[in-house]
Parts: sequence; structure tokens; C-alpha cells
Amino acid sequence: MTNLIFYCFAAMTLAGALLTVTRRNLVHAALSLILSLLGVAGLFLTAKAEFLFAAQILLYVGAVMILFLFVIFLVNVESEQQVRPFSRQWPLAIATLLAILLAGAALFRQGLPLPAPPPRAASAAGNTEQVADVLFYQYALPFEAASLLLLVAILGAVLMTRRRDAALLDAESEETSA
Amino acid sequence: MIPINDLFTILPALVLSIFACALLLMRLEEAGLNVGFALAGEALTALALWRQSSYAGLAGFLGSVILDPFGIFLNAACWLAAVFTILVCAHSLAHENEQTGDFLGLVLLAQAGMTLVVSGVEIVTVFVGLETAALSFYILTGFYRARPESNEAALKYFLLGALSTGLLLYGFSLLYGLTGSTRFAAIAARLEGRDPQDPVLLLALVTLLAGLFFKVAAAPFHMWAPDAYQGAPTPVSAFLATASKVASFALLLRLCAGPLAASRSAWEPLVVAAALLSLTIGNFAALTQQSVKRLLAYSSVAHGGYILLGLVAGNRTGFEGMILYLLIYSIMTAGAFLLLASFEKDDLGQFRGLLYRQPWVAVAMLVFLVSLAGLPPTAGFFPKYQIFLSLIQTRHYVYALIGALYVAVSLYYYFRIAREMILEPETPLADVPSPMGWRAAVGVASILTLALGINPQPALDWARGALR
Amino acid sequence: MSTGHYLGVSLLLLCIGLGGMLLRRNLIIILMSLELILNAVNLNLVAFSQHWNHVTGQVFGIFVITVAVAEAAVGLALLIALYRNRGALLADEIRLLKW
Amino acid sequence: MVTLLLLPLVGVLLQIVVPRRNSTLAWYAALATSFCTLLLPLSWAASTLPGDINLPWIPAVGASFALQMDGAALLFSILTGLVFFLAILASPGKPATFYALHLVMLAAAYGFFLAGDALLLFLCFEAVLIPMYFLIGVWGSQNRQQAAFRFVLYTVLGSVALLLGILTLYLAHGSATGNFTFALAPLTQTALPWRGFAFTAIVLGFAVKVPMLPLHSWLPLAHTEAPTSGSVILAAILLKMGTYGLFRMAVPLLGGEAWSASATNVLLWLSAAAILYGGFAALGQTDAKRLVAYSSISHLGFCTLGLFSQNSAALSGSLLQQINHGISTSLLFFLVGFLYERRGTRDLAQFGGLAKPMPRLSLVFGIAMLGSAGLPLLNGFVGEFTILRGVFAVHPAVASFSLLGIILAAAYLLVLFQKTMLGPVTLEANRTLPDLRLREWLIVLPLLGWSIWIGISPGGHFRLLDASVAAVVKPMLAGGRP
Amino acid sequence: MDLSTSFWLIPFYPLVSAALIGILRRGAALLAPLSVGLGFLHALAVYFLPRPARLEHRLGEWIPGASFGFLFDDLSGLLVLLVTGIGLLIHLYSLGYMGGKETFARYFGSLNLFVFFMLLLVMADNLLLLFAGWEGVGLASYLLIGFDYEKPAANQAANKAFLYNRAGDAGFLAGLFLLFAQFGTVEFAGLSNLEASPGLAAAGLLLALGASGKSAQFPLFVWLPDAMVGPTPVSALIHAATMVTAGVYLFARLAPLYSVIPEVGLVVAAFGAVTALIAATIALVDHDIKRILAYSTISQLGLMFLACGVGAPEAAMFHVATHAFFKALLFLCAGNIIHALAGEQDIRYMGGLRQSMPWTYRLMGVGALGLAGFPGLAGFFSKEAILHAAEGYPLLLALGLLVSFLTACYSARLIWRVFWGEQQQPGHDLHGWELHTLWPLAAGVIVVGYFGHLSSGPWWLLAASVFLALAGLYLGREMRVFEPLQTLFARKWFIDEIYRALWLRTIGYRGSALVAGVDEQRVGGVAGVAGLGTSLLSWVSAWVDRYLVDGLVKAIMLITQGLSYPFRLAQTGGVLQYALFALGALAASMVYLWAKQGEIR
Repeated sequence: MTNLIFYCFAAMTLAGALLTVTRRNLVHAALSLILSLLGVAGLFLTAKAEFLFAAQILLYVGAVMILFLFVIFLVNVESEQQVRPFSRQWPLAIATLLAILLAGAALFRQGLPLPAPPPRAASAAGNTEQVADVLFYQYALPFEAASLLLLVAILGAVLMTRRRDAALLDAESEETSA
Repeated sequence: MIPINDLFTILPALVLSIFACALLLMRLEEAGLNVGFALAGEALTALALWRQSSYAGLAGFLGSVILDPFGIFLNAACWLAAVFTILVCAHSLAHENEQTGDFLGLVLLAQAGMTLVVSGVEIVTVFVGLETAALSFYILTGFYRARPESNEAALKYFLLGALSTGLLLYGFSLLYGLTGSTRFAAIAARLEGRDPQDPVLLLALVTLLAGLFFKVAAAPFHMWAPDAYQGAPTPVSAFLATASKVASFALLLRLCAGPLAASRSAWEPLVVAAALLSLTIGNFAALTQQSVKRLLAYSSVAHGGYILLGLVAGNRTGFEGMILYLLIYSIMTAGAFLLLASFEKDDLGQFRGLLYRQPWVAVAMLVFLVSLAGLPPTAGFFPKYQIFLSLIQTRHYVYALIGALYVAVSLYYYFRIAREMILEPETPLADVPSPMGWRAAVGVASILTLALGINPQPALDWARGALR
Repeated sequence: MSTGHYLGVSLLLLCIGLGGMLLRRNLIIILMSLELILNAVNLNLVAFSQHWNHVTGQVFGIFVITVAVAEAAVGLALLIALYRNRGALLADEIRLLKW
Repeated sequence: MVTLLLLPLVGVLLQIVVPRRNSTLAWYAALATSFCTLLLPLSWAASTLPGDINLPWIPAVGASFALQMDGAALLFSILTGLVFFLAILASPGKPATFYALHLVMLAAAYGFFLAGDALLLFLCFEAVLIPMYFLIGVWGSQNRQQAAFRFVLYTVLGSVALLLGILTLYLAHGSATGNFTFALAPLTQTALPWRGFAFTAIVLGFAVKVPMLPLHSWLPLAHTEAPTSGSVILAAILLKMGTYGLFRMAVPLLGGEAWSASATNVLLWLSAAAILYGGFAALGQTDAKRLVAYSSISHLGFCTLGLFSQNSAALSGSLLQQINHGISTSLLFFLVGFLYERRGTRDLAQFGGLAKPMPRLSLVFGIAMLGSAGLPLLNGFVGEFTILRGVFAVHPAVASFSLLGIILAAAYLLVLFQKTMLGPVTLEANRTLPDLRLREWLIVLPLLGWSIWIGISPGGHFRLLDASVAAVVKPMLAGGRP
Repeated sequence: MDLSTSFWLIPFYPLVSAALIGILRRGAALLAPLSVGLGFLHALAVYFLPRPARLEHRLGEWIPGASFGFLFDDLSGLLVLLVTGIGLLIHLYSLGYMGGKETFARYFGSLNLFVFFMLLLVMADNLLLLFAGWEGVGLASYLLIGFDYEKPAANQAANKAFLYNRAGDAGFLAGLFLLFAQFGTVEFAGLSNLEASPGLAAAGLLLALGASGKSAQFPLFVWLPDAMVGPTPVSALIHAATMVTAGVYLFARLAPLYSVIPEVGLVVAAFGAVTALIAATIALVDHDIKRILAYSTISQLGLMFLACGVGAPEAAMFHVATHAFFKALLFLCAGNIIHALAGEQDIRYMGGLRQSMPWTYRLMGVGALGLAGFPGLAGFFSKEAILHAAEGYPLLLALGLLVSFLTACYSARLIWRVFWGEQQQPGHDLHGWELHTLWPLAAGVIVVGYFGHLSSGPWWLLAASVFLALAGLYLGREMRVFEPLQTLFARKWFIDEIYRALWLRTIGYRGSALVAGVDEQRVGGVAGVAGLGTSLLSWVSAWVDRYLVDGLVKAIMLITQGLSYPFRLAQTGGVLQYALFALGALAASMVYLWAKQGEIR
């Protein structure tokens, strides 16, 4: 049963991903990506990572994808569909990808399974508690640092999307005309 | 409650982020005030670093970061680059009608991220720090958002940077998966008993190296660098070419000398290939450039090649050479880029007749160029010397010879700039503006370059101490 | 399911993500591909977390998601800035800087 | 001795504070500085040599700031001080940068000649490069860019080889004895593995600077394009760095090595070939400076001939000949420079009959030429004679071959003299040229005086040099391979 | 300090005078003759007052292995007397001859310099110092030949003289080095009592080469006739009486050395004889009065070499002394004639001057008779001594006799052509210094023969020489040379041409047109001296330097620059392509590691 669920989610993930990178229509691609991300979220669930599952759904599907869709609608979707969707280097690209895939798969085949971990008593606490425990104890520093990261991201988003002040623009156009 | 000791270990990052936040919040209009404030922050950071240096070996946050001379040394290199950038940026930004406050905030945040990378010994910490710095750099690169070049540079840098982040993360995830820990020491300990040629380890290693080569702009992962350096605001180019590279090399060194040390036979050929390719591509592509920024960008790729050769040698001399190289590279490359910051355009022709117009500017540039070429009596000589020495010590004669030959090639393009400076201009060019901060940065950088060339002992001692 | 299965899916996902980067010209799709790559990483982490029977990997995954969000935000912002200047979002047409 | 290196640098600082437009003041400052530095070695020559100095410099790698003074170093320091002083004297009215460059080179040259540490020596060797590049590149004549660049390119290629050689010695010495040091004496006088390789690399490195035969093609160009003071310094000091470097670093390596005979054979024949080649090429020149430049190649052939003869008499002779060449060639370059100042050309066809309007200049020119051609009782003869006498005892064939160079020297110098000074005055512009002025007299007289002094009484010089040579030769003869 | 111990001062009188003239640039007319005169008086005193056989004085060290050591014995004394004595006369003569020229100072300065170097040469106590004088006289000769420096011909002749001398000097130096290498010394005192050895023979030959350069012997004699463009008193002093005899002096000085290597002596003698013959034949047909005398000088020097070669340096020295008198006399008379005829030197345009210049005629007649070996005059005795010395070598003796005959012939021809026959141009006797300085010389020609050791040769030799001299004098007046020989002699045995051909063959080049071009453009006057081959070589090496070596450097630079473009063009600007590159590298590394990993397993 778990197998079946796993394969379903895996198929969903990969199909969504494939569709994402092959669709002409940006909106379709974005929706496929949502599909894929949901698949990944499902896989998280099968691996008993409930907290991450929730985060995936909330953050990704809820926030990131909305952002994507917003941008897609901001830019001119129609004109984007007229042009050639794929780059001319596709033969080389596919060869490269195949090489990475094959070499990666071969290395995994040889290297797996990983050595068994030292036996540990299953924690009584639920997943979320465990995560919180580890996050705030062992990973306190990155957690704090992540705030910096987000600060930078917000700052960047604001800075990059902000239109330049009208006054400045005027001054500049005067300069250039003069 | 986090113990005060732990906070002490990240004191520079704390200081920097506090000052960054303050800068962002205060929104001072006066550029000079912003610069002064940022410099005050840097001064405090320097103080923090200096205080930290007497607590070598102190680990914080359960072994997430460590205070070791190595980290402090490279942090100092980043610090120098940041200070130079702060000194110079105001004038360039004013020229483009951009906010200094936001810019400086980002610079400080980037530096804060890098301090975590340099002194971090735990994957997640390092990664978050790296990403903080990287995001800041993307934004800084695209800071002149009305300029298409700046946009383009930022976007290319972002796309390839994100790709490299992905690869790096993939490698980190495998490394974690193999050992069940994210702390370098624990990883190294758990890998100890295992086959250093374990296939999954190899996969981790190759993706990690790919990601890191991206970050240090080693060929063939370097291609973002010339475009990014050229398109970015010049002070950012300086910062990017130096601090970012120093931090990434710090990580590379910590990995290669730590968890991956046992797998040397696997990664050595890759590093050799990257080093030689960097030397070749960097030097040859720089030969005929017309844009000085791009020329310096390619030259910085080539310098990356030399530093990697130190890793190839892999003995103490080699490591000393590498970090010494990083320090001195930061000074001279930052100096050269920052000197460029005052120029309206960056093509070679701008330098024509500089010696007659502004002799001291020309002399400073010359000092940087000579140092970049690695000729004594400038600072650039000794790190190259150390690297060659280490290669000879470890019997890598061929690499030493190749490196030496490329010194001659590099001479050609550095001297193209010098040559322009002494040509008489056909049409008189205006003097480049020389604001105070710029003068200070360029002056200090050139004097340091010269002084460390004549007496490299302090730097050498420091580097030697950093590896104890 | 064994860790290997997860790793396999992850590898495939990685390759598809990389493929998106190499094949597509539209910058938005390329950004989406980057998300795929980061998801592949997360799959790895979760699988290993399960393997080692602790949650460290999941915590790592949280950070990866954070980073992914931050990258997406910054990336899209850069795209918008570019779009304002150029009016197009084709990867191989932004070629002012070359050689 | 540290003062000797510091004084010029103080002078550089002076040049920095001199008001930008006041070139006369800058000139005076430079003159005063260089004169003061000249006084130091002169005072040592008059009293006693100062003791060695050994300060820690980069203890991390075993490099020290070691200066050592012996006879050879003293003579070369005096030559350096004198030539720089005169070169500055010959170039009034230049911007402060010009003088600053000279003073930087001056410090580096002193450092090079006094260095007792291979790394310091290398550093100083390199340090003259950039100032000279600018000197040629900025103040040179039409083709200066190419000349300056080629100068740098060749020299740097050479110094890469030199560095390789030094490193080899350093490592070989370090691993053999456990003492990683750059001090010259242990590096060059210990029997080490890899010595042959180091010798080759070092010779290659210095041979570019000398220049020895196949590596010479930068020289005529650089000489021709450089300003007068540049040519003078190039010929009198920079080329000497090559030969002096060979003496300090390459020659001692020959001691007790099985390969030394074949290596020196090759080098001796190369030197002989350089003597003839330079001579023939000089004969074919139409540009006065180019002619003198080729004559330099020929003369330096004698110097290297003496260096590689492994004969102490010839070694002393070679060192003396290096000084001689410094005197005579700088004199010739100064004179050609004076002509150039007056007429704006160095084309031999533009001159002729100058003895008429400027008899004194032509007299000095004649003496300089004869000194260079090796007329007895002038300086050139003493050096060439001592070298050839020494080489004759060891390699008669090479020496006889080189003797032809003496004939050639007379030929091309006579041609130079005849085409400039003799014959009818063919051009109106030449008819009214002024004769030597006071400043020019001040420049030529010390050199003339020294030239005649060496020519008549070289004993004192030889005594100074012999001690240095003995210091090199004694361990060389004793140092058999273990 | 009495006169004889201060003998070493003698050379310094003229040196001081030269220096003073150089600095003051005036007073030359007084200083120069005075200094030489002082030297002469001093030398007289030293020579004739009682003194040890060998006076020595060491002034100080020069080059290690040689010092400023002076030596005065009979041999050098004789030459010191000759140099100062004849030098004094010629200085005085020059006062008249050079009168009115602005360049008095330079002339007398050079002349004094010459006397100094010549005295240095003959008074040196070692070969090296001798060599210094040797080169010095070459220099002075160069200065004086090229005295009229505005005349290109003078410059070329000066260069030629200097370079041919240098060629010989190179040999001299090589010989010196050989001696140094073998015996460790070049002091004359150390060079006696030697053992014969191949090395010694080689050294002897090389020194002889040097001597033949200075003394204008075959094969290096071609410079001397050209040197006649110099002022006539210079020709008299340097190119007849003193400098050219330096070679002979060298042999005399090194007699102990040569005595142990007689085979080298024979070579020298043979060359001397050949030179004597060639030069005499040329003198027989030349038309330039000074060149005739020059060839005659070469011829006489050949005889002296012959004597030296057969081991009779004292005979050679005797001839040096007598020759100095009559040749100086002849030259000075020729100078008077040239002066009187306003520069005319071609004897075909002279004739019948015995009426208009009676005193000159008489004086020159005495000189010519002396040269021809007229019995009872100086030349007769010295030539007799030489022939006597060559007695044991029939071939050399025959050549010697032939040369004596020819000498008489051309002497008679000279006098006949100039003073007899139709008067072509009016002339007049000169007065003052230019005439009166000749008397002592003429007197010398008459008496000096008796001071030498009189010949004690067999009667037939005496008779033969008397007969040949008289016959030559008689026949020589209207002599016509057989036509093909005439051409041969007039073209100087084609020696200049042979030199050219030889030089050319050495480099295998025969395009005469180009050679001429090269000759004209590149080296001018040198061509005649160092040969066209040299000039061509010089041109070639300059060309090689400019195009081949430089070209190579340029090519390397261009190729390197060209290599830049592939690397630059790879950077197309497309971000996808950048990613492809990077991922391609990643793929390659993965495949590499996979393959390598498989190997290990």
C-alpha cells in the first residue's frame, strides 16, 4: 500500500516536473509545477516528515507559486507564447543530462544501500516537536541567520521592483537631453 | 537562552547585521553619514575580529561556528575588501542617483553572511550564510536597475548562482545522508572508517566541487564572472571579485582539508583540471580584452587557477600560499577595480595618457598591475612564489612550469593597460574625479600592495599562524 | 520504501530541473526549474532523515525551503526589473555582455 | 649600508613633496640625493669596507635582509652611484616622476649589488624593471612602446627562469641540510643535487639581462628608444646586473661539478659568438645608438667569456671589464645623447664633420671610443687583456676566436667616429652646433678620469676585485662533490 | 738624480708637452720641438756618458704581470736617439711645412703623442708595455694620417691603417697570451734562455704577424701606401723613419727568443724577401712621388725582416738607422717639391727641377744614392751587412741582391724623372726650417754608415753589390718594364683585388653589384680594409637581428594573441550556454569518477 502511494506521488512529482519544463504556456507550466510540488509534499508524507509536508504546501504552493503566477500575469503572456520555446542547444543539453543521470544512477547503484544507522529508540515526541527541538537547539544559529536571509530577500525584492522616483527620472532625462 | 559565549563567536556577524538594519531603517539622505556609519560598523567589526583572535579554538552553537585563526585571517581579507568598497561606493552611487543606505546595508549583510561561511563548520550554517551573501550580491550586482548591463549581469549571476546553490545543496544533502550529521567534524569522523572512494561520496564530492567552483569562478564554471563583474556597479565588482571569492575558498579549503581530505585522489584531478583551465582561459581570454573590467575579471579567473594549484600541492606551504594569496589578491584586485570606479567608462582608451594627467593615479594602477602580474617588489609576488614553491616541493614540476609560463602571458595584458597610460592621448581626456573615499581606498590599497611586497613577513607570519 | 527509491526520484527530479535550465528559453520557466532542483535536494534530505531515523534532515529541508522562497523572490524581482528595461524574458536574448 | 638603500627612497619622497610644476627644484633634489648616495661608497673606498648586515626579513621562508660589501660590490656601487648621478645631471627639466623613477632604480641597483640573499637579489633585480619600463615607454623616442614592452617581456621571462633556479637551490639546500635559507653563500657553495638544473636556469635568467647571444634582441631596440639617461643606465647598470648576477650566483655553482666543463664550453663559445656577432652587427648599423647597443653585446661577450673561464685572473678581468663597459658605454651614450639634443637625430647620415664645430666634444668622443675599442693605457684594454689572457690559458681556441672581436671593435667604432666627427660638414645644420657646455663637461670628466685611471693604474681595482673573486673561486676549487 | 738614472724621464717630455698643448691649445710651435729636443739631449747624454749596459727603472705596476718598467741599453738607446733626433728635425721641419695652418696645436699634439708612444715602445722592459706603445703609435699614426679630417680619403686611409695594424696586433696579443700561458711572464729579462717548443714557435709566429702589421709586411702592407695622404713630415717620421721599424725592433729585442726557433725566422725572412721584391717592383712603376717612397720603405723593411729572419738583428738595426736618415731625407725633400709645386705629387708632371730647386736636388740626390746603396754612403754598408747575413741562404741572398738592384733602379728613376728632362712646372727652393733641417740628415746619410760595424763579407758579395748598385743606378734612369709585368706591378700585383676575392669566397658570395651597393651604403671606407665579406656579414647579422629574431618574437606574440579569440568567443553571452558548459563539465567529471571508481572496484 505504501509502495503504491509512493509510486503515485513519485509519478505525480516527475510528471509535473516534466510538464513544467516542456509546456509552452507559462500558466500551464506553473500549474504543472504546483502538481509536482504537491507530489513532493506527498513524498514527504510517505517519509514521515509531516512538518515539512505542511511547510511545503504552505510555503511553496501557497506563497511561491502565487508569486510566480503574479509575475506571469504581470509580464505579457501572449507574446511569450509566440516564440520558440526551446533553446537551440538541446541536443547537447540532452546528452549532458543523460550523462549526469546515467553516471549518477550508476554511482548510486554501486553505493547503495547506505550503511545501517546505529539503532536509536524512536522518539516519543511527534514530528513537529522533534523538528522544533532540533531547530531551536542544534540549528539555532542558522535559524537566526535565516532571518538575515529573508531580510535580504525582502530588501532585494523591494529594491528591484521599486520604480525609480519620478523626480529622479525627470532630472535624468533633463540631463540626457542637455 | 543562548549563552554569551555563543554570541561572542558570531560577534562580527551580529555587529554587521545590527549596523545593516540600522542603515536600512534610518534611511539617511546624506551619503557621507551613511558611509561614516557603515565605517563605524566596520570598525566595530574589526574590533570584534581582533577580540576573537585571542580566543582561538572557541566553538559556538554546538560546534556550528569556530573561532580559529584561519577564519579570522580570511575574515580580515573580506573585511578589507568591504572597507574599500564602502569607501569608494558613495561617489559612484551618487553618480547614478542611487541610495547609499540600501547599498551599504546590503554590503554589510553580505559580509555578515560571509563571516558565517568563513568561520562556519556546519553545513546548514555555512549554507545559510553563503546564501545570504549570494542574495545580497545578486541585488548589489543589479543595483543600477535602470542600466541594462546591470540587470543582465544580475540576472546571469543569479541564474548561475542559483544553479550552483542547487548543486552545492545536492552535494551537501548526500554528505549528510552518508554520515547522518551536518557538522564537519562529525562528518569527517564518520567518514573515517569508510572507503574514501565510496560512490555516493564521489557523487557528493563532484556536485560539491561543481557548486564551489561556480562560487570561486573557476573554469569551466567561471562564465558568469566576466559578465557579472563587467555589468555590476564597479564597487560591487570589486567586492564580488574579492570577498565572495575569499569566502567560497574558505569553504572549499575547510571541506578539502576536512571531510574530503581522505578522498584526495578522487578530487585532485578535478581540481587540477579546474586550475589549469582557469589559468588557460583566464589568461588567454584577458589578452585581447578592450574592457578593463572584463580584463580584470578574466585575470581574477586566472588568479583562481593559481590558488587552486596551491590546493593541488596540498602541503602546508600550499595552504599558506593559498590564504596568503587570497589576502593579497583581495587587496590588489579590490584596488584595481576600485580605481576603475572613478572612470566613466571602462574601456582601455580611458587610461590613455593617464600618467600625464594624474600621475599618482597611474602609479597606483601600475602598482596593482605589477602586483597582479606577480612581479616583485609588490605583494603579488610572494603568494605566487609560495604556490610555486609548494608545487615544487610536492614534485608537481609541470604545474609549476605552466603557472610560471602563464605569468608571462598575463604580463602582456597587464602591460597593455600600463602601455595605454603612457601613450599620449589624441584628444585630451578629462581628469577622473578623485573623491576623498576613493583616494583613501586606492591609496591604502596601493601602499599595502607595495609594503607587503617589500616586507611580506607580517602577512606571511599571520598566514602561517592561521594554519597552525 | 527504501532510501534508494527516494534518491532515484530525487535524481530524476534534479535532472529534469537541470534540463529546464538548459533547454528552456523563458526565464520564468528557468526559475521554476530551479525550484525543481531545490525540491530534489529536499527529497534527498527527507529520505536520509528517514534513513538515519532523526529529523536533522527535515530541519535542513526547512532551511532549503526558506532559501528557495528567498531565491524565488529575488529572482522574480530581478526578472521584473529586467522586463521593465527590455520588455522580453528570453534567456538567450540577454546578451549585452559577452566575449 | 642600509643608508645606501634608504637614501634614494628618501629622495623619492622628496620628489613627491616637490611642487608639481617646479622641475628645476626636483632636478636639484634628485641630484643632491644621488650625489649623497655616491659619497657613501666613495667614503668606504677611502677608508674601510663596512661589515655585513644581516637583518631578519622574511624569516618564515629563510630570507633575510642581508647586505654584504666586498671589493666587487664596492666598485659596482661606485659605478652605480656615479652613473645615476651623471644620468640625472644629464636630464634637467624633467618632471618629478622622471627623477623618482631614477631614484627607485638607484635603490634597487644598490640592493642588487650588495645583496647577500638570493631572494633580496631577485627582488631588486625585478624592481628596476618597472621604472625602466616607464623611462623607456614615456620618455623614449618614436618606437618606445614596442621597445619598453619587449624589454619587460624578455626580462620577465628571464626572471621566471631565475626564480626557478633560486627555488631549486633553496629546496635542494633545504632538503639536504635541513636549513631552508636564501643566503647566497650556502646556496651557491654547497654541493647539492640539482645543481646543474639550477645553473641552467640561473644562467638563462641572467643571460637575458646581459644579454647573451640568442637572447639579445630586446637590447638594441630598448637602447635605441630609451632617453639618454635610460640608455646610459641600461648599459652601465642594468646589463651589469646580468653579468654580476652570473658572477654571484652562477659561477660558484660550477665548482667541482662533472658537467661544468661541457657547460662552460658551450657558454664560452656562445660568448665568443656574441663578440663577433655583436661586432658585425654593429658594423652594419646606421643609427648611432643602435651601433653602440650592438657594441654592448660584443663587449659583454668578453665579460661572459671571462666569467665562464673558471680562471681567477679572467674572472677579475671580467668584473673589471664590466666596470669598464659601464664607463665607456655610458660615456658614448652620453655623447650620442648630446648630439641628439643638438640635432634631434641619431642617424649617422645626418652627421659628419662635427669635429669642426665641436672639437672638444669630438676629442672626448674619440677618447671614449678608444677606451671602448681597447686601446692600451685606457680602461677597455686592461679588462679585455686580463680576460683573454686568462681564457687563453684555458681555452686557446675560444680566446683566439674572440681576438677577432678586438679588430671588429676598432672597425665599428672607427666607422662611428668617422661618420659623426670626421669628413666635411655636409649639412648646414651641423655647421653651427655649440661645443660641450659646462654641465656636459661635468658629466664626461669623471668618466674620462676613471677610464684613464683604470687604464694606467688598474692595480687598486684588481686588488679589490681579486678578494671577491678569491671568495668565489676558493670554495669552487675546493668544493668537490661528496 | 743624475741624467742616466733619470733616463726614464725621456718619454715624458713629449707627453707633458702633448698634454700642455692639448689643454692650452697654444704654444705648440715652441713646446713641441723643445720637448723633443730635451728628450734628444737627455738621450744623448745617457747614451754616451758612462752607464751600465742595462739601465732599468720601474715606475709602478700596471696590469698584473706587467709594470711600467723602462729599459735603456744599446738597442733601445739607438732607437731613442733616432726617434728623438730625427723626430726633432722633423718637428722643426714641420714648423715651416705646416706653417700658416690653423691646426698647429692638434698637429703638434699628435706628433708629440707619437714620440711619446714610440719612446714607450722602445724603452719598455716588457712586451705588454711595448704593446701599449705599439698600439699608441698606431693611434698617433691614425690621427696624423687622418689629420686632414675633412678629406674622406684621409679618413679612409687612417681607418685602413688602424685596422690593418689592429689585425696584426690581434696576432701580437695572441702571441703575448701564448707566452704568458707558457712562461707566466712577458718581461724581456724572463724571455731569454728558453727551450724551443711548438708553443714557442707559435708565439713567435704570432708576434711576427703583429710585427708585419706594424712594419707593413706582406700580407698586411697595403695600408702604408694609402697612409701617404697624411702630411709629408708625418710620412717621413712615422711611415719611414720610426714607427714602421718597430717590427724590426721587436725582433731585435726578442732575438734570444727567436734564436731558439730558427725555422720561424726563416718564415719571417721569406716573407720579408717576398715583400721586398713585390714592393720594389711596384715602386719601379708607380707615379706618385710619396707612394714610390712608401713602397721603397716597404721594400727596405722587407730586407730588414730578411735580416732578422736569418738571425742577424744587428744588421737589421743597422739598416734601420741608416734607412731612417736617407728615407727621412727623401721624404722631406719630396715634401719640399710637393710644396713648391703646389701639391703636385705625380712624377709624370714633374721634371727638370734641378735648375729651379738646386739644393733640393742635391740633398735628394744624396738621399737617393744612400738608398740605392752607393758605395761609401750609409745604405751601402747596412745593405751589405744584411746580404752578408743572408749568405748561407742562396735563394734569400739572390732575392736580396735582386732587390738591391731594383732599389737602385727606382732611386735613379725617381731622381731622373723629377729633376732631369723637360721642366714641366716651375719650382723654387724653399728656405728656413724646410731646407735647413735637411742638412743634418744629409750629413747623417754620408757618415752614419761608418759608425756601424763595417762589413766583413766575402769580396764577391761586396763586388756584386757595388756592381748591382751602379748598374741599377745607370739602367734605372730610363728603365722600361716589360709590358705584362708593367701591368702586374702597376696594379700592385693585384693584391687588393685578391683580398676582395678572398673575403668574398669565404662567405660564398659573388654578386658584385650588390657588394658594391653594400660597400657604398653600409660601410664606406671600411670596405677596403676589413673586406667586403665583413661588411656583408655585418649587414647579414643586422638583418638577421631585425627580421629573423624580431620576427620570431613578433610571431610568438601574434600567435598568443590569436589564441585569445577561441577562449573569448566561447563566452557567447548566452546564459543557457554558460549553464551548458558548466553542467557539461559536471557531467564529464561524474563520468570520469564513475569510470575511475569502476576501475578501483
